[in-house]
Amino acid sequence: MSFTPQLPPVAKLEQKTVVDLVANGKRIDDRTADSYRQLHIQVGLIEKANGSAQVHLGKSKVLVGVKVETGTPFPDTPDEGVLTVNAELGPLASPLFETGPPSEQAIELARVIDRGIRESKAVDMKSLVLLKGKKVQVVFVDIYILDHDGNLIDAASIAALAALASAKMLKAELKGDEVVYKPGLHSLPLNNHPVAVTFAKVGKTIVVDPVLEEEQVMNARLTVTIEKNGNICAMQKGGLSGFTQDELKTVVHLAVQKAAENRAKILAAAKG
Amino acid sequence: MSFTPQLPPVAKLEQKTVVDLVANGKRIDDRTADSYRQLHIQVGLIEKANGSAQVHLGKSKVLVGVKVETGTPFPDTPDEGVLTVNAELGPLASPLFETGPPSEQAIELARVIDRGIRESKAVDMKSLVLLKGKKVQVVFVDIYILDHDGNLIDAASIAALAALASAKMLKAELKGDEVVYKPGLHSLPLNNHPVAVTFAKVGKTIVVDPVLEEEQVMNARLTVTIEKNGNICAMQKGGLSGFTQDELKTVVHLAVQKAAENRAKILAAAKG
Amino acid sequence: MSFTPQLPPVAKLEQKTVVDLVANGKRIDDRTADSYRQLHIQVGLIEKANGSAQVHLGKSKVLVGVKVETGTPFPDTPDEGVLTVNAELGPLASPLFETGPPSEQAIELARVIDRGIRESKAVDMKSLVLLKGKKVQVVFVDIYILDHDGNLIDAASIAALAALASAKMLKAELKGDEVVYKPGLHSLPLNNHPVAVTFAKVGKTIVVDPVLEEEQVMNARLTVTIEKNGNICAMQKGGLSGFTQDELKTVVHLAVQKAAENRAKILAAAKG
Amino acid sequence: MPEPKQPEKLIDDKGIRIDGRRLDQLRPIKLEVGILDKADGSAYIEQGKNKILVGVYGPREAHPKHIALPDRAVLRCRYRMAPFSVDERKNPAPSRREMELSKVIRESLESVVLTDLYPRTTIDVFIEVLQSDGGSRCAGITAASLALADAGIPMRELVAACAVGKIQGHMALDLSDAEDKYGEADLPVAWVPNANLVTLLQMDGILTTNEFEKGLTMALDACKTIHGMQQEALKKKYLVIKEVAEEREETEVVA
Amino acid sequence: MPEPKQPEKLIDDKGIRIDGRRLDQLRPIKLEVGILDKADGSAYIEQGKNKILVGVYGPREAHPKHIALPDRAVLRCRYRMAPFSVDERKNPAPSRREMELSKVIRESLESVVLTDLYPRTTIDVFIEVLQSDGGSRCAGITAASLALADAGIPMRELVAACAVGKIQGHMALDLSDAEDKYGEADLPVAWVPNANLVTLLQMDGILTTNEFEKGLTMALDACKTIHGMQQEALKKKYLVIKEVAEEREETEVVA
Amino acid sequence: MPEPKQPEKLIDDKGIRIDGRRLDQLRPIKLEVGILDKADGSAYIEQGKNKILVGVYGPREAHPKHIALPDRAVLRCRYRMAPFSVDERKNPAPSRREMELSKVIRESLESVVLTDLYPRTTIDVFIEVLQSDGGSRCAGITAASLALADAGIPMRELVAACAVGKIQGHMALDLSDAEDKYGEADLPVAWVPNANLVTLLQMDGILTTNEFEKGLTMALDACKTIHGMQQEALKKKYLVIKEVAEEREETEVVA
Repeated sequence: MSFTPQLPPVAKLEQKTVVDLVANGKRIDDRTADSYRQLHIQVGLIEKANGSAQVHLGKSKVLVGVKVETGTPFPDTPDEGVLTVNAELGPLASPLFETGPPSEQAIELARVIDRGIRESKAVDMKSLVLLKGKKVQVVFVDIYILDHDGNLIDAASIAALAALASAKMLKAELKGDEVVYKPGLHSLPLNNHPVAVTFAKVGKTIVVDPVLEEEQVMNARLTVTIEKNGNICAMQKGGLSGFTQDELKTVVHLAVQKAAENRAKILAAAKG
Repeated sequence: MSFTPQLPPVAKLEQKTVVDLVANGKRIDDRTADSYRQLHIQVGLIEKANGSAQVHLGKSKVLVGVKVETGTPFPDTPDEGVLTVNAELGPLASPLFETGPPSEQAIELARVIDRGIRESKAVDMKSLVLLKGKKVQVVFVDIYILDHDGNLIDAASIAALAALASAKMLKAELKGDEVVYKPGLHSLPLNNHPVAVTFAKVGKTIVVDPVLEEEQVMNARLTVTIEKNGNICAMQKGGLSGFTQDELKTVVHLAVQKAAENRAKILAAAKG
Repeated sequence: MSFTPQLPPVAKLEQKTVVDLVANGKRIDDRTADSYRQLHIQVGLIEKANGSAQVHLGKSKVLVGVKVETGTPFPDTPDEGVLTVNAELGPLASPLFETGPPSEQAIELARVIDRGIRESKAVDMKSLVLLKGKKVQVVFVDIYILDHDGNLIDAASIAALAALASAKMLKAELKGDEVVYKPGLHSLPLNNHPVAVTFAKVGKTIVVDPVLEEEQVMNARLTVTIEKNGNICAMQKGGLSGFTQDELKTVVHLAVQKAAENRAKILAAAKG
Repeated sequence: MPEPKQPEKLIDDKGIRIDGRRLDQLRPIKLEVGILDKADGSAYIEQGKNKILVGVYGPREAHPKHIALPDRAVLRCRYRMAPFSVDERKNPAPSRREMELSKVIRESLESVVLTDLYPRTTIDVFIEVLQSDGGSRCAGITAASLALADAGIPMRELVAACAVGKIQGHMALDLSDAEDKYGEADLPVAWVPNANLVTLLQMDGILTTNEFEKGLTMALDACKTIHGMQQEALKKKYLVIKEVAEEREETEVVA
Repeated sequence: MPEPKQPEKLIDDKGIRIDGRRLDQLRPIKLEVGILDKADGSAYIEQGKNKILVGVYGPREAHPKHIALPDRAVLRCRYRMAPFSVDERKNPAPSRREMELSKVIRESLESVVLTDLYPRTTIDVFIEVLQSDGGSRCAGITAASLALADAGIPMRELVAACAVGKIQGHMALDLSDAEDKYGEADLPVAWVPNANLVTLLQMDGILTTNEFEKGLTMALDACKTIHGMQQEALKKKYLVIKEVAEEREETEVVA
Repeated sequence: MPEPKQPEKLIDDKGIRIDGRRLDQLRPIKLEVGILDKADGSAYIEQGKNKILVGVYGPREAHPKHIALPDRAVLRCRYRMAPFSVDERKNPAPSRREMELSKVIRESLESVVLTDLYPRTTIDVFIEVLQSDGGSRCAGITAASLALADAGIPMRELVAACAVGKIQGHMALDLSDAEDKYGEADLPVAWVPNANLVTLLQMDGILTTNEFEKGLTMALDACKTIHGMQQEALKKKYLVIKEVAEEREETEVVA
């Protein structure tokens, strides 16, 4: 059951400061409304994963690992591989997070990232089939939040794409019943590059890439995921209030632009 | 672990009223001790289920859906299909119900309905085998409680039988490894028609089809499930006290009569 | 998440008594520091298990049942059977134990016993294979604590070895796809006899086989499991403090001696 | 049950969809208010083959207590699919999809409920999808608004919801199961008309920004229509009650 | 372990059952009281191959607190089968069957325990089936009564329990595993003799109403016998304690 | 990813191990302190291919309250492996191994933390194994000590930890993954140097008592070395902070 979350007590004065700043075209960390925090992407940190990327978005830190393993396809898609996105919002990353099974926030995060990858057909699922209906390759995208200072969706989206784009895998084949691996590393077959761009409505103003303090006072949140051709491939509104029709139009166009900027950085980092 | 339930606070005066009425051969809703509330049965509401029935028993409302799917038999019964009865006593139906995994009350309800169907051999389990020991048809009976005003067992039993008796299924066959369906709808193979009849002991008097207010003051509860030949196929006593030997004899004979009355209504409704 | 346990309130005076006694070379139940409580082993109590043993170690009581069933090997050990050790520290045995999924104490207990059996290669895992990579025999060792008066690890270790050493099983073979059993009972193939010996450090003194009162005041605990040739095959330190290097050396040598004494008793009991 | 087969075309040469609708046409909608006895408020919606029941309890004491908020009621929401509501039986254990939808549905309702009137309590919304046919989250929101109103919970206004999608390259209103499955995009929207706030917005599939804008307009127009139906349904319920009240002395009514 | 094979006949030409019993004969029963050290009360029963241990704790502070009742003790009951208690190893996770039996066993005991003497506390009954052989719920109730008495919990009287069943067309007392499995019906009964109340009654299989009546009488007769054994077992325990008390100064006794 | 193949030999003719180390040689160790923003204290360790992050929160109010202790802080510890930290993806659900290690790691730290200064609070240690390469529990303890110190939690001294093992018949320090897997024994040790207390000790495999004694000495020597590195790492962190403090006015620092 989902219920209204208990936000940590933030002093009214502090809340007012954040809102007033945004109302005056400023932000608590001196950015403009439409600019991201500093973005740092490092790939390949986890040698045991097929792909990995650590992303610092300001003080938010996310690590994503990609593993490719052999498994069984879903009965209704016998000629496709399997993609699984999982997120851990563990208590290491924030006093707001608790131990235990994935919270609704973790599930939402994972599903939004999943939708962006899946709907843009980023991973070439057909090429992951070893034996139709019986054996396919399963791509696990595991999102590990290390430090939560706001906008985890974009940090995770960026890290997931960087990890996928830099992933290397052995070519698997079936010999009789057994999976054998051929020598030589190949890239994971990637056809698209979805990038999530998240906005927060603070007071009446919309800012991109909200920092934690802004998330704690925002009225609503919107994530727009843009694929490489500039089309929308996923959206998710969050938060207790909403957006006007005009706001949505503006935001979608800004998302296209911001996604392109971040995509260039991601692909550059993934190439090393 | 099972523990003494916490009943909602019912005013002593109200409790006394219910008990006094019953002691004087009357009931809170003007019925006689041996009569049921108004029974309304509607089948086929859920087109996506093979069978379904919604039952109103007074203000109690239960919806049962029957689905037939392909699965694996149990290792110790390779030449039989599988029957699974599941009940959801969700928080929609009563302030007494909570979210979370099935309560002991939900489990008891499902198991009593299951026992009636299974022990009377109502569903022809042999006819559900596609390939002995490997592939069989699985009959899911899902009980959904919508409104709890007492005597959920009988309402669920009636709805389950109506859903089974009105269920239509495609004929499945194995072609090599794959299940194929032949055109044309058939009835689910049904050999028997078990009907549960539930009694409550209020004070020293026994009433059939207890309403919620009676359940909240009853000393004990007894369900007797009768199959089509008038034999008992399941029994379940509930509640904190018990019944005398003589009471049990009386009740069993009354159950035979009441089951026959309700069975006629169920089969009529199932035929549409 | 593991957290500092809440010990039941033991009167300071009582705690002091236990510590003072040990400091003076005495113990609350009149034993010497290096002696076990009375050990009673009974095998074969559970006819439905392949092997079973009930152990009384003073007032601590443990029942272990061994079952051999057919199952699937782990993918990375296709040519070995499976060994599974499970422990139940249920609320029957102590007011300190609760209902619910296994506590960290139960998991630690099971894993320490498992390690002793596994690392000493006690069960001949190769001989349990019916069809490489597909079907093997699975040995379940289920530890049931009945009464907790301290040193459950040793009581469980003794019971597990006695149950394994006295276990009888039918010879299984594959006929086509099916498992068939040949007539005649055989012993479970056992190559080694690991025995755990547990010490508690009370004040500055180390005692073997701590009773509950000693466990409640001990600084630290050490289990040393010794296999039949006098080598160590498992160790586990517990408790909030630790041991000096010299203490560890002393304790390990004492463990070799005590394990040999207990092993003789176990094997005698297992033979009946 | 075996799934229905993929239709050859989702739109025919005359621009008509497989169920006979035009691109901008809603499926038939039926709304009923106050149909449960025990719940404090309830509503039922049929939209296409969707059959959804919503029950509301509250404001009532928060349980467990630690979820209570000092300055407002906690809104709780559970979206749940009956095992028999879909072609292949759904496992009764809550799925990740159900958990996500419970959250976004709750967030679509939060801004209209006057929660600050009932601090330290909960208002519980249980959405039971008895049969699902595409757009169930939107239909659930439409019914949940009615159930909240039926429970007498003070609200700024009703929330209406409807999805729009893309099939065979065209934006189309209120996708059915088959259109959702074989179409190119789905865009569920919830709208609070007077505040002019979109309080639920999700999307999956591929849309150009133009298609998004067009689709959003179609969805909001449909929400307006649905909002009218919601008000009718509430009136009908209260008319019935009024009549009954004149016959009997109490205002209680059997749905 | 592979299951034993189905016997050719459950009753031979002389009316004798596979384990040598007549139709109205109980299996051998062994009762022991006070055999656990930590539990406040305990008892052990063997009935056929059933081996069941029951421990009782309480009255003690309710934990978690919210389950406490203001006017009586909460009775809690857990029926549990050891993984090795049955032919095929039982998964240690609680099964639906165990949950149902915990409930009906609790309900069979509720009316004899004077719970109103201990408001806000719990009385916990843990029934551990170490080996199961048909009729384990009844044997569990028989032992649980003794364990409650051993814990010094005030009770109106002891509850005795026994199942009756139908095999090869005849009503037979106290079915064993094979009889239960290959027979036609099973009817477990718990009885409070002085109050003359049947507090547990379940049935599965097919019985005519006449067979039910006959079976019920057989079961109650057996309960009477078992009730006598229970009283003997309690006396024996207290005799032992008395002797020990005369030898030592304390009344504590090692089982 | 497919697992690496078993090496032909773990030690070559010159006594050199597969990664080029001598038997008594540690893998390269890198320690960083204070690298997380939200945690009250944090540390990062690389030891061979182990990459482990530790965050500490507290002392803070105990939640849930009933775990609080009246006379000391409750130390809580969670050892967790990321799904991508091992060759074959680890299921995110907590494993029995993780639960056991959480316990023994907590017990290795309990005696150095001055918990009696903070009654009724918790001090939480979260150990996240991002990549695992043999000896991760010891590396986790080494880093956890630093993270506790970084959080400003008063401690008697730092705990250092290192495993020793047996490969091809020789005792060898600080086993890597392959050595652990194909070797004969593994003996993880945590040491509190000044108190001279071994606070973590586990063993699996086969060791003679002589081998155990030799191995223990090797492990404690290595712990001494690691203890030195820990103190260096702390100094470095505080030097950086000092410099920063001179530049800015606050002492806060971005890792």
